[in-house]
Amino acid sequence: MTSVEKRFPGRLPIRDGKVDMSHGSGGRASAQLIEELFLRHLDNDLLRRGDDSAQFGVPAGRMVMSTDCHVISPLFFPGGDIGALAVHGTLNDVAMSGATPLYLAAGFILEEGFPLADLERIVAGMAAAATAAGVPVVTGDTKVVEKGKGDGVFITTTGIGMVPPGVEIAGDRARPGDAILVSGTIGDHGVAIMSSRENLEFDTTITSDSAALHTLVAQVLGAAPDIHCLRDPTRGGLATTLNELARQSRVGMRIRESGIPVRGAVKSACELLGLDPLYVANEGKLVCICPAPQAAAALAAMRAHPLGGEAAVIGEVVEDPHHFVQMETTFGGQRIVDWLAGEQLPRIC
Amino acid sequence: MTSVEKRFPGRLPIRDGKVDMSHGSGGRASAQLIEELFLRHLDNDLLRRGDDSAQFGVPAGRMVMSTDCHVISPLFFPGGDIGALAVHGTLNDVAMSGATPLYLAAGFILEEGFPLADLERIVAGMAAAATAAGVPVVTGDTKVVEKGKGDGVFITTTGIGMVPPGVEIAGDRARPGDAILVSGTIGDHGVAIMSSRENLEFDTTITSDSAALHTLVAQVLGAAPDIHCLRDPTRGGLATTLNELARQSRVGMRIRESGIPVRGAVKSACELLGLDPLYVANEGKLVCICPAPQAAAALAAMRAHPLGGEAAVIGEVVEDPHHFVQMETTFGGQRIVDWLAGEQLPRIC
Amino acid sequence: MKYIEEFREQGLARNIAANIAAEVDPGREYRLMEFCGGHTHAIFRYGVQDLMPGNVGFIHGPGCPVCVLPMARIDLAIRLLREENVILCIYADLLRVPASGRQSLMKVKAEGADVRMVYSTQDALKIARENPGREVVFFAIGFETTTPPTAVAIRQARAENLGNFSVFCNHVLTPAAMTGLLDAPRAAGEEPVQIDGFLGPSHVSSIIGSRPYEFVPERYGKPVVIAGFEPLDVMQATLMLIRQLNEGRCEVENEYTRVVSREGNRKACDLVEQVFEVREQFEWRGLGHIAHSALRIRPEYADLDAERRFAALADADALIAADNKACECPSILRGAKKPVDCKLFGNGCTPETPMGSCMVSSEGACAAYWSYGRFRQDAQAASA
Amino acid sequence: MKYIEEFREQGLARNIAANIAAEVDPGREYRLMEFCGGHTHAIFRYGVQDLMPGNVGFIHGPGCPVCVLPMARIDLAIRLLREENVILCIYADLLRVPASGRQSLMKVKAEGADVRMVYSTQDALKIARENPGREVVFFAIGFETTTPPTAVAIRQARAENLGNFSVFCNHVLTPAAMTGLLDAPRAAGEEPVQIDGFLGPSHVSSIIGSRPYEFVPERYGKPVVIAGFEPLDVMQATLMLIRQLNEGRCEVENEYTRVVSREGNRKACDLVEQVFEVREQFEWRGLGHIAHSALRIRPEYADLDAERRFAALADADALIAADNKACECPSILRGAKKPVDCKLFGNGCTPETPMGSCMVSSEGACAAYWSYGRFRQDAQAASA
Amino acid sequence: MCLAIPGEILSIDSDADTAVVAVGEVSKSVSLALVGEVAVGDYVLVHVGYALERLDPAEAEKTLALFAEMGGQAEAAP
Amino acid sequence: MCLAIPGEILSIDSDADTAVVAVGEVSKSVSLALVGEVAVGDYVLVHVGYALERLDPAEAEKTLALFAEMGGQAEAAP
Ligand code: SF4
Ligand code: SF4
Ligand SMILES: [Mg+2]
Ligand SMILES: [Mg+2]
Ligand SMILES: [Mg+2]
Ligand SMILES: [Mg+2]
Ligand SMILES: [Mg+2]
Ligand SMILES: [Mg+2]
Ligand SMILES: [Mg+2]
Ligand SMILES: [Mg+2]
Ligand SMILES: [Mg+2]
Ligand SMILES: [Mg+2]
Repeated sequence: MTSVEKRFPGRLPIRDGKVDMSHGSGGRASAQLIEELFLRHLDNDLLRRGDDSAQFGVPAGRMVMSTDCHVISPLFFPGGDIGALAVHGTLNDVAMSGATPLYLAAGFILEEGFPLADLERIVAGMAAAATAAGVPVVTGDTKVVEKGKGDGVFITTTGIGMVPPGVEIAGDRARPGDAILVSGTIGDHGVAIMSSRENLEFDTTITSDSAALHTLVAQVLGAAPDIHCLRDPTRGGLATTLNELARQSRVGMRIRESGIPVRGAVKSACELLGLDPLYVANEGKLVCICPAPQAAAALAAMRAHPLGGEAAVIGEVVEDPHHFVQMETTFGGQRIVDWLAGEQLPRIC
Repeated sequence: MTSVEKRFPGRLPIRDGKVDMSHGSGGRASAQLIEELFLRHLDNDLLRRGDDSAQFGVPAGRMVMSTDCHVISPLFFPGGDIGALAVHGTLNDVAMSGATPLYLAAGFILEEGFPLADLERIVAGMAAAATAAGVPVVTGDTKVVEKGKGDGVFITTTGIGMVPPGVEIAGDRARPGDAILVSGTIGDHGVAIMSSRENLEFDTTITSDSAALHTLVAQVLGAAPDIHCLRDPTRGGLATTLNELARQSRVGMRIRESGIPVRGAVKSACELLGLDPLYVANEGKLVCICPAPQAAAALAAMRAHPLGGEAAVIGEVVEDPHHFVQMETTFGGQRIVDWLAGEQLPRIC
Repeated sequence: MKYIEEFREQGLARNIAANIAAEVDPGREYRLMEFCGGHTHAIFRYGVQDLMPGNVGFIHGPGCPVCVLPMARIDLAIRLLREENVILCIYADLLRVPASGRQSLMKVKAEGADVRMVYSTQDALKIARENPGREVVFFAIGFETTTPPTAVAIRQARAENLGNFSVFCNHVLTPAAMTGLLDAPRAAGEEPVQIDGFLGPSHVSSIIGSRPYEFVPERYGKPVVIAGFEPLDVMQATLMLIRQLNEGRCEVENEYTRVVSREGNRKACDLVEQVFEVREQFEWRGLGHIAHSALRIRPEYADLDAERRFAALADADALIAADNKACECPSILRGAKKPVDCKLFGNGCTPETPMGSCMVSSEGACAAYWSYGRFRQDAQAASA
Repeated sequence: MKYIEEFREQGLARNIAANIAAEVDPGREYRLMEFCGGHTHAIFRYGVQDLMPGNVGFIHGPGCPVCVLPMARIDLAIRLLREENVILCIYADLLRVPASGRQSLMKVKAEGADVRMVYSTQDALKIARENPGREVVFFAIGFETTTPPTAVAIRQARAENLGNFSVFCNHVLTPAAMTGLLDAPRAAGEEPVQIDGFLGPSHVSSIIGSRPYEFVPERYGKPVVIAGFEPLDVMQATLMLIRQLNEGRCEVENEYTRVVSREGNRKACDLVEQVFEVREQFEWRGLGHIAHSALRIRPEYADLDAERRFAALADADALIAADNKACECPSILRGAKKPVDCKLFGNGCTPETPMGSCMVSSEGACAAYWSYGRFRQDAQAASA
Repeated sequence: MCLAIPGEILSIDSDADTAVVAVGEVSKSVSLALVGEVAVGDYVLVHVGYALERLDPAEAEKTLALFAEMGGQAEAAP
Repeated sequence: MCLAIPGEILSIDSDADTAVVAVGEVSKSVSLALVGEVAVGDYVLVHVGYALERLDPAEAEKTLALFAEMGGQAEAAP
C-alpha cells in the first residue's frame, strides 16, 4: 500500500540549527533527528529497522561486553573527535579480552543549544571509525538535557564481541616473571587534548592516537596465544593501568623508563606543563603481559602491525606483597610509579 | 602470596561526602568509589573481576541489544528512582523483541558535588531492580563532569538478551486486522514524576509503574506465540508509540478512548495540568499487536500476570495511507491522535 | 471528577444533538463563532462537529491569548533576554510561539537565555526571591481570566519590596476584541464575515460577568450565549443560539450559570482595577490595532513595569514585526478563512514547526484542526 | 630538549657521584638541606639519594609555596567564595590543599563555588574581561619567582581599568624564611636542627639573584650553593657544598650560573617593588609568624587588593586556623622530622587524601616520599 | 483559552490565604486571593494556581437538567 | 618549587610584548613583560606563561664541563 504520509514538515536545519528540547521528546522532532542525521551517517540494516533494540545472530561461545561514557573537552581535537573516540574507547575494551568485536550501541546525551552542524561532524566521525573498524552501531538512544545541565555531547557506547577459543585474558593473570610490553608511544592522546584546551594552547604536531586495536590484538594473539593480560592505558595513563593490573594480579612490576616509548613532543609538552607522560591518557595503545618466552613473538607481531610500530618490552612482573610498580629511571635511580592522585593538571610547582 | 597492600587510606565518606573530580580520574579515588559503593551493591562474579569488560558464555541464536540514556528529574520519585528506572527501561526494550534479557552494562555520568549518599540510594535502587529481574549488571563505567556540566546523575544502560526460536517481533509487522492491546493503565510514571517536580507539586497516591516486563512478555508469548509487535510506551506515551508502529508498519490504527485504562488520579492530574494521558510516559507498560484471533489468549495471559491485571484490547490496525492513529472519543466523536509536538508541559490555555 | 465528567457524558450529548437536529431549520445555515480557544478545543477534542447537522457550522474565533499576541511582543521579550540578561518567567504556552527571524523563546533558551517556565505567578515571585542578584521579569499574557493572578503578584512584590521583580504586561480585553472583530472586515475593506451568533467566553466571564457582552446584541445585532468549555456546554449553548436565531431573539444568554453571573467576580475586578489601566490601543495579531483593548501597569506601580524599567523595551509600542506573509492566521482569527485555506497548513507549518501562532497553542484553530481534524479533510478530499 | 636533557645525563651523574664518593670524609656526616621543593622533587624523581654515599643526607626544606601556605589563607579564600560569590582564579596546585573542617577548594568547587584553574595571570585577566558582571579574584601564591607575573597583572588591570579584578596576595619571601628556619628551633625551645649547609633556591634566585642569601654564611655560618633543579645540578651543588665543608669555607656559591647572577633580574624586581610592599609579618605553616616575610599590595593599588575590597577578608590577618594536631608538617618543614616519622603518613594521609600540605604539592616532602620513596622505607623495614 | 477546572476545597489556611483543593483524586494548594468567603466543601474554579470563582452546585444541577430535556427524544433513541 | 623550563625564542611580537618560545618540539606564546632585550634564538626560562630570565649558553657549557671533571674517575668506571 502506498504511503501518502509526509514524514516531516521541513528538513532538519543541520547547517545553522541547534538542538532543542523537542529533539529529545520522543516525538516527531526526535524521529527526524534520528532519521536525517544519525541514520544518514551510521546507516546499516539493523539500525535502519528503527526498533528499540537490534537483533542479530550469534554463535555459541564466550562473549564479552563493555561500556564507556565519553565526556571529553574539547569535543574536537587534533586527530579525532568524541564520535570516533567513543567507538575506539569501547572497541578497545572489548578487544582487551582478546575478543573480536561484533556490534556497538551508542547513547547520546545532548545539551540544548548544541549546534546540529557539530553534532553531524561527531556522528560522521563515529560512522567513519565504526566503518574502518568493521563494527556497526546497531542501536542507540538520544536524550536532550536543558542548557547548563550537560556539556555539548556525552556519548556512552557499549560493545560486544566473541572471544576465540583458547584465549584466556584477564587482569588477574599477570605472574612473576611475565614480560610487560606496550604497543607504542605513550601520552599522545592526552597531550593532543591539552594542546587544544583554551588557556593552555600550545603548538605541537602531536595528534591523538585514537584507534581501534582489535586487529592488532588478533595479530598478537596469533603469534603469542598465551597472553595473560591486555589493557588499554586510557584515563590515568600507563602508570594507572600497571597499578591496576598489579593489584588485580597481586604482584609487583618493575619497568625501565628508558624502554618506554615517548614522543619528543609529548616529553616537551609534559615538561612545559609539569606533567608526567606515565599518567597521560592514551586511546590507541595497549599494555600486554605475557610469559617471558612469548615476549619476542608478541613484540614482533605488534611491530608488524601499523598501530604497533613502536612497540617495546618495558619491564617484567615480580613478586611484591605491596603490589608496587617500580621504575628504574633514565638516571639510574629507582622510584615508585604510584596511582594518580586526583587529576593531572598543569602546575606551577 | 599474602598482600600487605593497604588499599585505600580511609573509607569512602558515603554519609556526608560528595562526588569530586578525582572520582572520575581513573586513579585510586575512582577505584575506591567502584569498590566501596558500586560493587558493594551490584556485586556479582562478573562485575567483581574488575576488568574493563565482562565475559560470559552465550548459546547460538538470535541476540538483541538495546541501550537507553536516563536523564530524569527528579532523580527520586514516588515508586522509584533513576537507578531502578535505568534497569527497567533497558530490560523492557530488550524484552519488547520477545527476548529473555541476560546481562546489563551501566555507564554513570556524575556531576561534581553530587552527594555520595544519594548516589548510594540510586545504586541500591539499581541493584534491587536488577536482582528482582534476575539480570545482573556485569560491567560499567563512571565519569565525573564539572559542576554545571551535568545534572546530578545520568545513567546509560545497555542490555542484551536471546530471542526464543520462532518468535518474530518487530515494529514493522503490524497488519490490518490485528488487535491492539495495552498491558495496563497508562500515564502513571509521567504523573508520578510531575507530582514531585518543584513548582508543580500536587498530592496524589500515584506511583510510577516502573517495572521489568520480560516475565510478562514470556507469559504472553506462551499463550499467543505469533505476536507481531511489542513496544513500551515510554517518552511520548501511548500516542507516540502507536504512531511509531503505524509509520514503521505503514498502516493506520483505530483505538477507542473508552477502552484505554487510565487511573482516576492520572485523569485528575492531567485535567489539572492541561495534559493528555495518551502522551504521558509509562515505564512498566507495553503495547502488543497480534492477529485478532490471538487477542483473547494474549489478553488472558497478561491479566494473569501481576503486571498486567488491567490489560485491555484498545483497538485494531487498519489500512491507511496516512498512517493516522484515530480514536473514537468517549463522547462518540472521532479524532486524530497525533505525534507529540515538543514536550508535554503544563499549560494555561 | 465532579462537575467535569457529568459535562462530557455521551448519552446527554446524543440527547442535545437530537434536540438540535429536531430544532434546526433545514432551510438555513447557522454560522456560529465560538469565541474561545477553549470551545475550539472541545469541539475538536470530542468531535462535537460530528454530532451537528450539516447546516450548523462553527467558525473559530480569536479567543486564545497566545494566538492573538503580536510577534513584536515576543521579539521584545527576546530583546529583554539578550540585552538585559534577565530571568524571564513564562507560561509554557509561550515557549514555541514564532518570533521574527525564525526565532522563538525556545530557541533563544537553547542558546543560553534564562527562560523559566512557571505554572503560577507565585512561582515567578519565588524565583525573584531566590535570585536577588538578577532581574526577574514575568511575561504576563492572557485575557481577563489570567490578569487577576498577575495583579496579585504585583501587589505582593510591592508589599515585600521585591526590588528585582517586574512584569512585562500583555494582558488583553475580550469585549474590545469582539468589537475589533466585528468592525475589522469593514475596516480592512473585506467582505464582512457572516456570523450569526457567538458562543461567549467561559472563564473570562467568570471574572468580568456576562454584562460586558451586552453591546454585541445591542450594537451589532448578534446573539451571544456564554458557554462553558465542556463539550455538553458547547452543545447546549449551540442549541440556545439556534433557538434565539429561530425565534428571532437577540440577547446575551448564559449557559454557564454554575460559574458565571451577570456581575462577575468583584474582588478580582477591583484588584485588576487597582494595578492596571486601559491602554489607548494595542495590536492584536489578525485584528490589527484595537482601541482600549489591553491593559498596562498603572504609574503607581511604574517600578514593577518592565516596559518602564528596561531600556530594551523603551520603544515597545513602536515595534512592529511583520508576520510570515503566507500565514493566514489574521484571516483565520477573524473567522474569514479556515486553516485548510492556508497554503502552509501541513506544508511547512505543523505543531512541531509552527509558522503562525494559531499552530502553536493547542487552542489555536490550526493546531486543533491539525491534531484532531485532519482525517476529515482527507476524507473530504477522498470523497471529492 | 636543549638545556634540559643534558642536565639529566646518566653518565655524568655517575661521574659526579664518583667525585662525591671520592671526596667525602667518611668520618663525618653531611646534613644538607635542599631548600626548594624543586630540589626535593629531583632527588626523589631521579633517585639521587641512591647515588650518594651513606653519610650524605638530604633534609627537605620549606621551599614549596603550597606547603608553607597557612590553612587560614585557604579558609579565607573559601569565605570569599561563599560570602562574596566571586570567581576565584587559582593555580591548580591549590585545589587540593586542606582547609579547616576537612574542606578544600576542590570540595567547595564541587558544592558549586566558582573556582577556575588558570595557567597564567593573563588567564585570570581574561576571565575578568569576559565576566564584567562578576568579581574576579586571583589567588596569588608563590615565592619571588611567581610574584612578578602577579605584578604585571595588577598593573595591566589598572591600565585597562578592569574594575572587577582584584588579587588576594599570598606571595612570600624566601630569605626571610631561611631566617625563620634558622631561628625557629631556638624560638620553639627545640633542639636546633643540625644543618651543615644549604642547596639554595634555583628559580627564585633567577629573579632576586644570589646576593640575598649572603647573610646565611655571614650570620649563621652555613654555606649555601645556589642549585638548579635538574638532578645533575643538585648533585654538583652537593659536591660543591661538600667541598666547602671539607675545606672549611663558608660562602654563597652559585652552581646555576646559566640563569642566576648575583644581582638577579632588575626589571622584574622593579615591577614587584612598584606594586608590593613588605608585610610586618606573615604566618608560614611550620615556621609560625616570620617578620617581613611576605608581600602585600601597596596602598596605591588598594582597589585591586582583595583584602581591602571584600568584607569577607576584613580580618584576614587575625584569622588563625589550627592544623591537624597529628600532622608533622611543621617539624618536617623545619627539617626536624622526616615524613615517615608522622603517624598519619600513609595511614589516612596520602596524596588522594592529604591531611597536611606537604602531602599535596608534588614538591612537598611527604608527597615526594610517598610517590617515589616508599619502597625504600619498606626495604629498610624488611631488612631491619 | 483559560484552562480552569473545578475542585473541592478540602482545607483552608487563612493565614496564608490558601486552600488545598481536590480535583478528582489529586489535590493541590491554591491561592484564595481572588475569591471572597469560601468554606470547606465548596467547589472553586482553579486557574494557574488561583481559585478564580465559586461554582454554584444548584446551577450545575439545573444545567444538567437542561441537557436532559428531551425535545428531540424520538431521534435520540439508539 | 617554581616549575620553569628553558625555551628558545622563535619569534617576537613587539607590539604585544610576547614571544613564541619552543620547548623541545612544542611551542607556546609567552609574555616578555619581565625580561629586557631578547632576540630570536635566545633561550629564556619560562614560568606560568612568562619569560623570567635569559639563559646564558656559555655558562651552561661551563657547568656541563664541571660535571665532566673526573676527580673520582677510578670509581666511576663501570
Ligand atoms: S497553518 Fe500555520 S501558517 Fe497557516 S494560518 Fe495556520 S498558523 Fe498560520
Ligand atoms: S604525612 Fe600528612 S599528616 Fe603527616 S606530616 Fe605529612 S602531610 Fe602532615
Ligand atoms: Mg569499558
Ligand atoms: Mg575504554
Ligand atoms: Mg580500558
Ligand atoms: Mg530509547
Ligand atoms: Mg554547559
Ligand atoms: Mg533502547
Ligand atoms: Mg527504554
Ligand atoms: Mg522502548
Ligand atoms: Mg571504562
Ligand atoms: Mg546543574
